[in-house]
Amino acid sequence: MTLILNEEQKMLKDSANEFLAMNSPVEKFRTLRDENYKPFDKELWQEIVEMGWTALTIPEQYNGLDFGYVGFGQVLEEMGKCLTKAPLLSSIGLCATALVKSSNEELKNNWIPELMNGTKHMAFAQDEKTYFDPTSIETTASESSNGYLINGSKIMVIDGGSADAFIVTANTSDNETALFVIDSKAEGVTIHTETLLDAGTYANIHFNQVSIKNEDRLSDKGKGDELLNYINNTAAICLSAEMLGIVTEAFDQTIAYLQERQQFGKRIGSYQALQHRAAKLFCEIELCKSVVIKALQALDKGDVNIDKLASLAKAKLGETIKLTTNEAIQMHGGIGVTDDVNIGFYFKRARVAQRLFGDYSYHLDRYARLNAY
Amino acid sequence: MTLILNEEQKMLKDSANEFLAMNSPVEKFRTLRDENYKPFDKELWQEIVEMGWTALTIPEQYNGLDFGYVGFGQVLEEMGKCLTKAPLLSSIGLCATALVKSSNEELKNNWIPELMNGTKHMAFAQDEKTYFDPTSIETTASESSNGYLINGSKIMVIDGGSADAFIVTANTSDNETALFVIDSKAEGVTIHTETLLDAGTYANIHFNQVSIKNEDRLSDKGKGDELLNYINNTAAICLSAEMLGIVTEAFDQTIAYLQERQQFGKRIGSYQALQHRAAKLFCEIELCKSVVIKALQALDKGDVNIDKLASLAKAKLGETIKLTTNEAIQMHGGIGVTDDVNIGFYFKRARVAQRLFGDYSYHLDRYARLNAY
Amino acid sequence: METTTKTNLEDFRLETRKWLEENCPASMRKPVRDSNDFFWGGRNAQFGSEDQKIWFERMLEKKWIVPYWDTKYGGGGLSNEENNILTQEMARLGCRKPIFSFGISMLGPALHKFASEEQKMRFLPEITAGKTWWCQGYSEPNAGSDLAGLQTKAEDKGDHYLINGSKVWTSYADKSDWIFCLVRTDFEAPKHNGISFLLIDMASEGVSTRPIKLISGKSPFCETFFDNVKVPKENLIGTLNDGWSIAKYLLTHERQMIGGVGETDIRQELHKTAKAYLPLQDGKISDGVLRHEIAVQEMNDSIFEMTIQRIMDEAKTGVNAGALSSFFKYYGTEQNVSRMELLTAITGSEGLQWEGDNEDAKVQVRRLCRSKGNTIEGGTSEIQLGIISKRILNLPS
Amino acid sequence: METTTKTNLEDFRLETRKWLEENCPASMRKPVRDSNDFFWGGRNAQFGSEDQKIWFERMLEKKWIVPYWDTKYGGGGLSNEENNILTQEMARLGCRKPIFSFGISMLGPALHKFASEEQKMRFLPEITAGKTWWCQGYSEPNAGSDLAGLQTKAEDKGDHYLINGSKVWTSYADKSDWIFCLVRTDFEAPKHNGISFLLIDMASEGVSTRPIKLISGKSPFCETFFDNVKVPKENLIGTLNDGWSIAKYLLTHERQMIGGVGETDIRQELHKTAKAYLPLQDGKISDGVLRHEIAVQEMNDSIFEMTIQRIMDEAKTGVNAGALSSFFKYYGTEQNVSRMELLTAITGSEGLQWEGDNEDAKVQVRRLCRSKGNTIEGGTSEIQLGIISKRILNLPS
Repeated sequence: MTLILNEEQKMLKDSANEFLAMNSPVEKFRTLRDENYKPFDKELWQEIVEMGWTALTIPEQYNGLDFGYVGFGQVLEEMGKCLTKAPLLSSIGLCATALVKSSNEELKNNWIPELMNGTKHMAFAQDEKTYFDPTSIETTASESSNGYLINGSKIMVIDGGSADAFIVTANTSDNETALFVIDSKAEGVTIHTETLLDAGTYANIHFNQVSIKNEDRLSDKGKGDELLNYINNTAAICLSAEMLGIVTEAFDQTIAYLQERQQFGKRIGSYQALQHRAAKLFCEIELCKSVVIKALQALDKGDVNIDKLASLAKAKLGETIKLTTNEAIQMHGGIGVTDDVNIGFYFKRARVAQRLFGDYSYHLDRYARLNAY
Repeated sequence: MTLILNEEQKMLKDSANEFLAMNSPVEKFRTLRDENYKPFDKELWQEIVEMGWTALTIPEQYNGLDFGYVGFGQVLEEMGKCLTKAPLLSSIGLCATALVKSSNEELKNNWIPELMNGTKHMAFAQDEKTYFDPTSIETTASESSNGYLINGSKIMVIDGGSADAFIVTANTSDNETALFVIDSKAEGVTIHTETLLDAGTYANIHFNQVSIKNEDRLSDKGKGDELLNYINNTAAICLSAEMLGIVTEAFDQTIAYLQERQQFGKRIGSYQALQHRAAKLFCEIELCKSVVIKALQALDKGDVNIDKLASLAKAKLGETIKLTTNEAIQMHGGIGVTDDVNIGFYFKRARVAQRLFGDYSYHLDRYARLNAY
Repeated sequence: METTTKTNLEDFRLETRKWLEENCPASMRKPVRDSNDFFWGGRNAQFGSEDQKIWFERMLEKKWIVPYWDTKYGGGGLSNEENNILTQEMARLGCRKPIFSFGISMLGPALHKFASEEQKMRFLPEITAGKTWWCQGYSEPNAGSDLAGLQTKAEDKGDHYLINGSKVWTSYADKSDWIFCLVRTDFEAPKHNGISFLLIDMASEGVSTRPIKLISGKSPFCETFFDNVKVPKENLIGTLNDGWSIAKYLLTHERQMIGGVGETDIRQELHKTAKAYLPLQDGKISDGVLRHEIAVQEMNDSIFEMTIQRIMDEAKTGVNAGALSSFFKYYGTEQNVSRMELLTAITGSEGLQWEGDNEDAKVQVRRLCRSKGNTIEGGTSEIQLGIISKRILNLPS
Repeated sequence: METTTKTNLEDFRLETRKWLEENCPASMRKPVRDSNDFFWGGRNAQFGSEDQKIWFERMLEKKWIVPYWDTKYGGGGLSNEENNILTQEMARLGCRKPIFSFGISMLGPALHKFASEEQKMRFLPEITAGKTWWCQGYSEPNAGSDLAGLQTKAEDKGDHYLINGSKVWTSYADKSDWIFCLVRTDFEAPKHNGISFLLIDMASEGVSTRPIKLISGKSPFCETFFDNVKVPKENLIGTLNDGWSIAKYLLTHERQMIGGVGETDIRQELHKTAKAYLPLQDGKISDGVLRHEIAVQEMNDSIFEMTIQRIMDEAKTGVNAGALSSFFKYYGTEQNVSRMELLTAITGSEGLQWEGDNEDAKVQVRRLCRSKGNTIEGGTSEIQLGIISKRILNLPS
């Protein structure tokens, strides 16, 4: 398999690029932020649905486009460039993926069409601690007469403030990881949203004796860990694709600045120390491009190495996005630390993306563990 | 206490510098190497004794100069600059230090005068594995009728090929670390020397049922670990001083080369990328200077933080010596990898010095452990 | 300067300690949380608390607002040794500075070295009395690192200069009474030779300011505009067209201020924070990558502190540490930045909270953002590395 | 080039596989340990073993010494697809190359692109027959990275050029039959415009060589001296004074060769070596710092491999990957160097043995030393970063 896009994937990428340049330039991100951190623009979301992006990863049997994650990743990369806000990653990349992968046909039939047509969106609730540790779960699901009682708290739930339902990880009475679909308006659910560094809103959710039915259990007996691992691989890879967009855009803006900005009578891009640093960034970004497409392809073909590739991608992107956004600000100089220009937005989004679904050190350690050292 | 040399220490440093420039320039190192890796020059060693360097750290009660480790470190730093070979670190820095610190008056009286006047030299035998791990000892000292029987193997013994005796770490029957003085000609001792990357000879020593007397035990009951730890702190700090000499000399030679070498019609020191790298090296070396003098002072005043300072010094010097010698070769370009110039000697000596008494990762980990994290 | 015997100094220490213990209010011995805890002085001086007022006034009466300046300027006239003792004793008790003033830390040294006696008598007593809030006007929009490329012009109009142009990164310009400024007085000369050092009353007609918002949020920085501002000629400090000498002198001071200081608490707390936030295994931080990075940060932080001490000690023996201010500025700010990054990684999701109830988290995340400016302001890291390579290492141009 | 259908290609694969299995001696399928395991050809060709001779002669008969060159030059005339299949099948069986030849890898491409048909017919068949051992003469003492600053001069003497000067880093010059050289033919022109590309018989009167010793010990490198050497004019390749175009073309080839390849075994073995040498805890390398560094190295090694594949794939679709050879050269050699450093750290005292019985250790330590040259030869890392910044990123001069 070659590590390049095919014609259809290229066309999708180009159309996403054009669409977002028109409908969601970075200034849109600034506007949403200045409107008291508005989570996302509902009109834009509906247009995204019409572009078909919510159907890309959905198999044909659920009326999706079955276009695959490589294509989906191209869209996310372009959204990363524009810092576009929309529940595409959370509702489709995470929750629809989880639904498709599960064997609960009722939940699938109930939810997949609504997620695809964008009338509802779902959020994935797994984090409980300040650091990422998906398998150590304190939220409990105790069996009741006709289902489960859920108790516990989740944090960092992307797009959780406006979601219609959550997929929630919990520990069952027989100490097994299980995933449940819980309506956001169910009794006992309290949602508190927080604005993070990237001007995004994330939900902290408390479940107090929330009663759900047996049919709302998404994961089969004994299969919870596997499903959760699959979702987190998908999440890490899709987010890496978005991060690649952030990296390339921050880099391109910086190169453009180096080409035009004058200091001491010369364009600053002519200073050798900056040239070498830019060239080193270029090399790291070339590596990022490769690992992202490789990992996206692995999702599409069900590669057995998916665990390693997901960690490679997220670790490498985590390392490079930090380096790139720091260099971008430093090379912009004083203006780079003002709110007047956009480069700081990339730095801020980068720091949150680094943390989500495991940071650099989490994935580097996981990569080593997967290689048994 | 100020972090600078006093007048006497400055004078000692200057005189060491002058003496070595005259009697032990780097070409001398090349000659020794080309003479089939000759360990050291006995005439030079006798001159060193006459300079008083073997008496610097010895208290007055043993007829030493009681000048302290700060002064001793200045001599080692100057020797590092010239890559001088002599058993000063092994016999005085390690073994005489161990003797002075012990309470075995007989061994002290027997050995300290001979080590000081240079007629004999001693070597310290502790390493057993490829990595540094001084407290995990497989060499055994089993009690016999009138003393101990020593069995086991030691490696990486500095100046061990020509030493008259060894201080050896071993595990006693009651599973305690103890240090013994063993004559190199004792029955059951076999010595095999190896030449390492730095053209230095190091001994692998095998002890087969070597019988020693009770009086040859250097460490008191229950005090072996403490004494060993003290010696290794001293060793790490003294070697850091020597490494500082290597670092500063390699750096100075590189700066001189940057100032004179022409490429593309300009002196290469005018290229900004090299300037910035040189400036960064300068900063790291400034840090090295501070930690070395601080750690040497701590030896002299019996500072309670000596463990931390020893690890700080060896870790920082280990990091910086690697960076500096690599940059030195790279900045010298093609000629830097030929045997015709001397800069490669510094790189080679650096790699061995990095390993001795614990490398960068050993001491960084130890520093973290000492800080309880 | 009079020499003081050791006995006298010991007496001075005891007296000082006693006086501070009796006169410094308890609340003025608590660590400063932010700039609001400082008294800034000036025409419209406002005290944040009664204790702050008491403390300032007692120190003023004692002439210890600037204890080491000459008494004729309202200083305390203390010798170096005495001043060191006062500093040590204040640190021992944790006493806050009675006032935070760029007049003392930055303009003062320049006036001492370059101003006429008349000018000193005019401006220094106002500083020691806390009556003037000074800000600095060096950088200009688009000038960036090329400070000497400044374009704000001062035209000679006989008895006054006419100023037009603008300055950026002027801290607290919106609250200041006066600004010390670099202006261009000769457009023909090579760029370093046409600059002069001018003092401008911010109340002058034609001066206006606009606050600058940073990625960390609100900031004390302003843009300051000069639109046909008249400045009396006697406000020129030093020689006409030789203002660059004063600028260089002051920049050396500024670098030392930005590089070295003020983060001691975080330095010591890094691994403690890590242990509080991250899971442990056998008493070790189980995240091996972060543990490694923390150890490197703490290693370099603590050795950098030793290095400041060593170089200060050397300076006392007469070794010229001037060019080393670039090393302090470069290394200190790079360490600040990496420390904030590490703290953010350690505190995970909590360390990313921009809005909400967690005040500590909000302060921390803004400090992360603000730290990005440290390696830019006061001469970028690149400028400092250039200075080190040319002035210390003598590498060719 | 004839097009081949898929069925034909599948047949070709099977035939090739069969032929290789039947004709490649078992000892020629073992990994190459060092340069002595290669056959180098040339006037004084010496085979290291009977199997080596058999293997070379069978491949020669099959015209597979250079399978993708035209048959009129003694090549195999294979299409790209067929050649890829042959390469794959040889790799599958682990077959060694029948000959190691700079004539094939470096001079050949230059002759194909720049030489006259007459010159091609004269030199290429000698290469495909393994009869000429070629070395290259680019660098000069003191020239270093400034390759175009070369001073070896070729004076026009009517029917021949008279060569005086010297070259350095000429690999195997002491064993080679011919050298391809850059010489200065115009001292007045700008430096890039006075260089020509000349082929010189090493047996010519006035040619001498001196081996160069490296920090890693003996090396194939020599200095080569030209003292009034006469070279017939027909040995000039391409246009007089336009040799720099050929040099640039060849350098791109060389960079790709140095950067990417040959270390696969070590790449995969790094963490295995670490587990063999270092203590483990719960199955993890307990030295957390080294474990971190190993993971970073392996992460970048494996992603760099993906990147080579991606860029090759892109090149096949017509994307010009020319300038990217600098990226390959830079990144690949930096990875080599850091990998050797890491291996040295992992193997501790054993990894430092210079003399003694441990052959593996001795090879490893010399490779550490030799790797230091990787980021210098074939254009330093600094030169590559400069090319990336100018040609790819379009940063100004």
